[in-house]
Amino acid sequence: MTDVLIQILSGVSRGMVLFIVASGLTLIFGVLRVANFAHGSFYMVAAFVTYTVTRMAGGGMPGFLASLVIAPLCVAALGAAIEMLLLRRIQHRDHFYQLILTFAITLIVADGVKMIWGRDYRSVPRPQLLEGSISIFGSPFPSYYVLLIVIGLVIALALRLMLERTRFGKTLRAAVADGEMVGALGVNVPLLYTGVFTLGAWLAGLGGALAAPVGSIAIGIDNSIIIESFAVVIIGGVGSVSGALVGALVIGVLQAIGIMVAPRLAIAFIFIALCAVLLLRPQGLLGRRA
Amino acid sequence: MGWRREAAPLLVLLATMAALPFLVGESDVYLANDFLITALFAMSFNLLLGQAGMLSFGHAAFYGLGAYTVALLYSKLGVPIVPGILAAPLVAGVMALAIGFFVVRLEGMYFAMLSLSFAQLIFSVVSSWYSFTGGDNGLPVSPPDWLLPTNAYYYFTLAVVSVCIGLLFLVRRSTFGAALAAIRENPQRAAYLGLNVRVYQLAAFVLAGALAGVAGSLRSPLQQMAFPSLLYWTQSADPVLMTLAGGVGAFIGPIVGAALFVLLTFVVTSHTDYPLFAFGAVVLVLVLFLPKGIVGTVEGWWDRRRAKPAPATPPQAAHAAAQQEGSRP
Amino acid sequence: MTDAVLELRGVSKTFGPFKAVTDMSLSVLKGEIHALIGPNGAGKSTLLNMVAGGLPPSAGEILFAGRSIVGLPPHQIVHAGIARSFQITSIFPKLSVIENVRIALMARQGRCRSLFAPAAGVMQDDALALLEQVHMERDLDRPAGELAAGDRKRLEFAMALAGAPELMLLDEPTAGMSPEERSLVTAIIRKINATRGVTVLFTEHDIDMVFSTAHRITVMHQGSKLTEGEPAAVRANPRVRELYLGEAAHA
Amino acid sequence: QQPPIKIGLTTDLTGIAAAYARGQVNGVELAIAEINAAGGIMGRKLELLVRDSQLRPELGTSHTRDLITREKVDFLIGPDASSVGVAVSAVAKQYKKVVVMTIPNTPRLVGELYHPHFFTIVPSGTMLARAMAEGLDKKYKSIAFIGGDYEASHQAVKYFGDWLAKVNPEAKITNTQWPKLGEPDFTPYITQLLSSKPDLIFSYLWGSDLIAFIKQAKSYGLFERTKFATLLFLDDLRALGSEMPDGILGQMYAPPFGTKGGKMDTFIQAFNAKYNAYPSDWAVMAYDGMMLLAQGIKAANSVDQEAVRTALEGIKYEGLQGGVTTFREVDHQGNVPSFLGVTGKDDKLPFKTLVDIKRIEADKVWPTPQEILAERK
Amino acid sequence: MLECDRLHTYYGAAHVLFAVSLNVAPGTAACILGRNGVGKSTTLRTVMGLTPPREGSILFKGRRIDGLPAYKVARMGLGYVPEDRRVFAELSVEDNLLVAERQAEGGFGWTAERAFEVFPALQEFRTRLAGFLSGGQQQMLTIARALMGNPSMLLLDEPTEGLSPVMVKTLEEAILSLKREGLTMLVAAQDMHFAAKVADHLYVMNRGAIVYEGQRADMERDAAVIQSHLVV
Ligand SMILES: Nc1ncnc2c1ncn2[C@@H]1O[C@H](COP(=O)(O)OP(=O)(O)OP(=O)(O)O)[C@@H](O)[C@H]1O
Ligand SMILES: Nc1ncnc2c1ncn2[C@@H]1O[C@H](COP(=O)(O)OP(=O)(O)OP(=O)(O)O)[C@@H](O)[C@H]1O
Ligand SMILES: [Mg+2]
Ligand SMILES: [Mg+2]
Repeated sequence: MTDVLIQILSGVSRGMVLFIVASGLTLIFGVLRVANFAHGSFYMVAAFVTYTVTRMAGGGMPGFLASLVIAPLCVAALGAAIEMLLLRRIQHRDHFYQLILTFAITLIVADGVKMIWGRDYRSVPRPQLLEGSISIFGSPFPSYYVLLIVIGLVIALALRLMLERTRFGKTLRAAVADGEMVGALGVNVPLLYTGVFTLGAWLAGLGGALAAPVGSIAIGIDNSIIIESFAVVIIGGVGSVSGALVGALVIGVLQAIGIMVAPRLAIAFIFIALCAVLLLRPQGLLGRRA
Repeated sequence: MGWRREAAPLLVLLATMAALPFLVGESDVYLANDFLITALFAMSFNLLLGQAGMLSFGHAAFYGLGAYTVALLYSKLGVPIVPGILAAPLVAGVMALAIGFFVVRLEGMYFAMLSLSFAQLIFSVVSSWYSFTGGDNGLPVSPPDWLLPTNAYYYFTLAVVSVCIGLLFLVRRSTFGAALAAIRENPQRAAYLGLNVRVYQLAAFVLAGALAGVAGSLRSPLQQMAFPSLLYWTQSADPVLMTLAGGVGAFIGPIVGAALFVLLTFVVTSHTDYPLFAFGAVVLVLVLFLPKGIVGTVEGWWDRRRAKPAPATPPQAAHAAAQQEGSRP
Repeated sequence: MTDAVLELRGVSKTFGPFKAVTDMSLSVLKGEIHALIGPNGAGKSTLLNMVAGGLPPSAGEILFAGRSIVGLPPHQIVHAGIARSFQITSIFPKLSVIENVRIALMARQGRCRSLFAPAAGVMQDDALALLEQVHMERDLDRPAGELAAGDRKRLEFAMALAGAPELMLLDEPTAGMSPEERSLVTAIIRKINATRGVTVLFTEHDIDMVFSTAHRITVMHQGSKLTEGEPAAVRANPRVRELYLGEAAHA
Repeated sequence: QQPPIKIGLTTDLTGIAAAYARGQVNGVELAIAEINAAGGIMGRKLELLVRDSQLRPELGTSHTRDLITREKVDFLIGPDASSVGVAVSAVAKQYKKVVVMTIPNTPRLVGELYHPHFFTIVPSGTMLARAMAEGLDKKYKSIAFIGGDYEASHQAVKYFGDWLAKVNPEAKITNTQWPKLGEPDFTPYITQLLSSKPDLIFSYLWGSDLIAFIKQAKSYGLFERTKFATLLFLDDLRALGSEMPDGILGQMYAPPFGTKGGKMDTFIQAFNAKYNAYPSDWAVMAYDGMMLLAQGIKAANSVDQEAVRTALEGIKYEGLQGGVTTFREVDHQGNVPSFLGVTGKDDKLPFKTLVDIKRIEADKVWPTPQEILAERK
Repeated sequence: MLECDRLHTYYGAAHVLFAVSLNVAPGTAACILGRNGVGKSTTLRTVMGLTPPREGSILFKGRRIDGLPAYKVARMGLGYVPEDRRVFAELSVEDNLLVAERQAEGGFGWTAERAFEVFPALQEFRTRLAGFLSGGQQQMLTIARALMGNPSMLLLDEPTEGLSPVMVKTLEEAILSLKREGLTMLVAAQDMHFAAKVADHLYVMNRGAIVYEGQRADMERDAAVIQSHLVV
């Protein structure tokens, strides 16, 4: 029984990283309607920056905290630059073009990372304090995962409040539907878009920085995270932060439980979930019907 | 747009491709063969995107199924390549019918994601069913001796691809094609004009799937292997990129896109240490500076050059302006 | 009751707790021009939309030529002989004006099913004739999306005319048009009704147009029928004057 | 001036196996530099042409064909991923070009896809899996397995199990886990593995997957609770640095530290001088592959494919790893060893290495010619 | 308040406005009449900065605004009611107003509550998604929304389209009362009667140019001329 509980909890912690990354994507995708393939690249770059920062600051707590601040900021700056210099120029064209533009960016970033950090894969140590585990009904559960769960929940709450309750959030939603009209009401729409894109990138960066000490940092992690993030966004309902949370947890937990029940399906798991959700509830679990 | 204008470049291209083996070396013919297959793949995709407005992100599934149909028939039943290539569109088409039945219920990005998911499911089956498909290292195919020489297989491909593209040409200009265009523009309106939108979309999906199957079936004898990576999602991204880079709106857009991509991939992976960077940079420039894709932009430029100067100010406007001047307070 | 082409019996539509249409019954007689008027939000568009198959009614029956059409998808309803136009114009923005009309004609006649028959020139003459009728022959090759609002509206009307429907549902067909175009559309409605016997059910806020064109008028208010009858009688109805025309009852 | 002898190398410099490809290219380059410095072969210099197949078999085919037909390369040296290896081998077969493989090791290459111009100096998947079973202490009875969900790893567990039944019949594989390649989160698998309380876990994870697994398993105390045996590349040791737990049983292809003294030390120094890095297994095998090919050309005294093929078939090559490399007739598998050891600190290196290294010779574990022939049916 | 001088506007290569000049004095309402497609909407869009003119100048409160992005124009106190409604369909009525809320220089103290007073129908549906409103309700919402920006001048593009006669009357009164409060207005319309009720100054457009200009007082006298521009 505790096995199952631990299994679920580890699913939740994995889901949280996914959620943090996907929440950024759901903002960008849902709010700006940009299918941002480069989101995975943001994640990857943040992981590599984390590697550099922790190496320079030493493996301990200061290095970890510094990377948690610096890596997402670097990526946010990268995101802002991409939005202002590139995406903005094709804003008025068909959304397909944003898709290939961001796809091109993923390629450029992938090799850019190679140029800066080389082809080797890397590892970032966890700070001593978070290295161990706590005990849950006698079974060990890594304390780092507890931290992940807490941060994920905080982000979820903050984002939700921002979108649903604030005027900023509402303006954002209006701007998606009709940017020109919102502009005619006195809102600086380009700035708004840049802001959202930057925030989305920052979230991807935060996810990357948080994930770095748990996994390995390698070329190609952009690829796997982007598909999973899109899946989370769609499963949860495009544009819905709570949906992204639910989607990420569903994927995390079902995967954790799923491999106990049907291990052979693990490789296709996420797509089975996607098919099921899209067929039964096309607008996503918490999405609004168009 | 007149049909001559669309057909002319096709015929020029066909003539060039037919003459190619006399002009260039074996390796280039091989590359051209690669291009022909890729072009058909992209063209079949553009029946969905360009004509019907359906952004499928799982088109590689049908491409890969075509490739595996040939390989499986060959290695399991000993069926030679040519009948295999005839069977491929049937297998891919039937699969497209089954998947299409579900996916055409959705629109836009949801449609894209569902087609992606189905494709990935097929991919996982193909790549992990070792005993049947050979798993991730692929399934070998040996073309018969008469198809083994590079030129022989090249002409074979050219013939098949020409027929398929001819078919697509007819479909695009058909009444069916016109209905797809209307559905792309405004599906709701199309339904209220009496079109059964889902059925038309499904038909397009099946046709595109079958033709992608043909492209795939030509691929495995060329590589002498069918690989699961032919069904992977990154492979599905290829026709999207090619089509958009070449020009969605133009019939030969995907062909141009395919030529560019095949060549570019080859060049960057031969000559640079950072091929993705070079490739991405080229795509980036294309997107930023050629808003309608290569073909669309060239056409626009051509039209503007040939257009007569637009009629200037309408007569009474000039007069009105003058009157304005006088009456200003 | 016998010669009603369209008959609604106790039709209702609720959106959540909100009742948009309540227990509406309506008969549109064969060959008549029937106007549906009422204040904004009375439920007129919702009603037309239910007839056209866009919204399932929450309750009630809708009969067309004696046959229930509830639950049929829009395209089947079209083939049964009902054409519609939209209040907020709905056209194919990137297709040219003439292609818009041609596709309407081809779809209506079921001529879109051939994979290989070339579309070029199909029903070109009929399309031209329709566009001439609405005086748009000068705009044939312009992308429809570039038209000014009023011109789009006329195009929309031409598309509804395409394929000789038996019943036309027109949702504010002349809104946003200049007086001149307005009278043009009105004249066409009268003409097809007179010469081809097309039945028309339309909504409109231009009262002059309504009272001069309609044979019969149904007035809706808050989802149900306020009154129904000949134009003169409706015009004289004090409730209509108060609630819809905004004329003080005593004036 | 004689025209150079051209060597074609198609490898995956892009994609998840890029680090290995880099090591491979460096190894070949170093060998060629040394050969050329010594005056080349038959008075001709060697020239290397590298192409990036991006882990895409179809690109591997195109490039290899292009190298043969346009660039007119004389010989091919092996690619990186097995799937590309399969594709390259097929082209070599069609054009009857000698190819020496230095990384791909799917058993299909020596089995059903074998052709006479193919040579390999990589221990095949079969050999590695059997060597692992061979080298394990008999005290491990209950064994759990984890490996990426792809062909090589499924084959590995099969060959491992078969061999185990021979050498340690009491041992059983009690639990198998198949995370997908590139899985970022292994915790569900870790808890699963632990819940079956095995004596030993045999892992066929590698590269970034292995690193992620080890880091995540550490917080669950997996390495204290059970013995862990895994396929291990030098790149993994380097990436993990001091994070690598001690006492893990590692199986390696051709670790530079696995062979003491002799040519290996010179090689390590030369490599370090040229690339400012410690060589990986891949660099060792690539260097050996190139040197061996050169010796074959020299012996044939010609670049004729058949002559060189014959020369290679009879070659006796003294490589970096000590011993004499030869190819056997049935499948042109080189008699290369593999290594098994326990992770621990080496004072001379900035990362952990293997201590107590056991060298397992090929002839102990390679499939018999009968087995090979049976597979080709 | 607003001075447009010889504006030329293009959609891509299509030349749509030809030397359009017009003036609106503070506190007055000007009306642009014209058939379909003559360029009324384009004129308003040009003023608003949505389709910037290629030639000509626009002064608002004495400051150049041509070439400014729309949001800056709006912040200077210009409100815009577009022709095809463009409500934010997925936001509630209330939120539509909230998004537009803005204190601008020289505003008139509009709040959601006051807007609801003018359009009681909206009050009833304040939590409904705007996309579900009837056509006429949406039209009211766009006007209310423009007022929320507290503009000192309002551009109205066919504000009566789709409104029932009773609503048209309400709207006329609302416009007159706004004018009394000092709000300046430029209205595009089809309908002579409506124009006659609200406008102090009248412009008639044809084929992209202003072809007639007159005061309210002149209207009756020039009825025939005006009429001649409104038919082909
Ligand atoms: N999907 C929906 N959800 C909720 N309410 C709706 C929906 N559709 C329409 N309504 C409401 O139903 C009522 C009737 O709307 P309808 O569009 O039929 O009015 P109408 O009579 O056509 O008005 P108008 O003359 O302004 O076009 C309105 O109050 C509208 O807000
Ligand atoms: N996006 C566009 N691209 C090209 N031409 C356009 C575009 N929008 C409008 N036009 C053209 O500009 C001219 C003026 O259009 P505008 O919308 O200003 O007319 P309008 O007077 O408002 O007409 P209506 O009364 O029908 O709304 C028309 O001929 C129209 O076809
Ligand atoms: Mg309505
Ligand atoms: Mg207008």
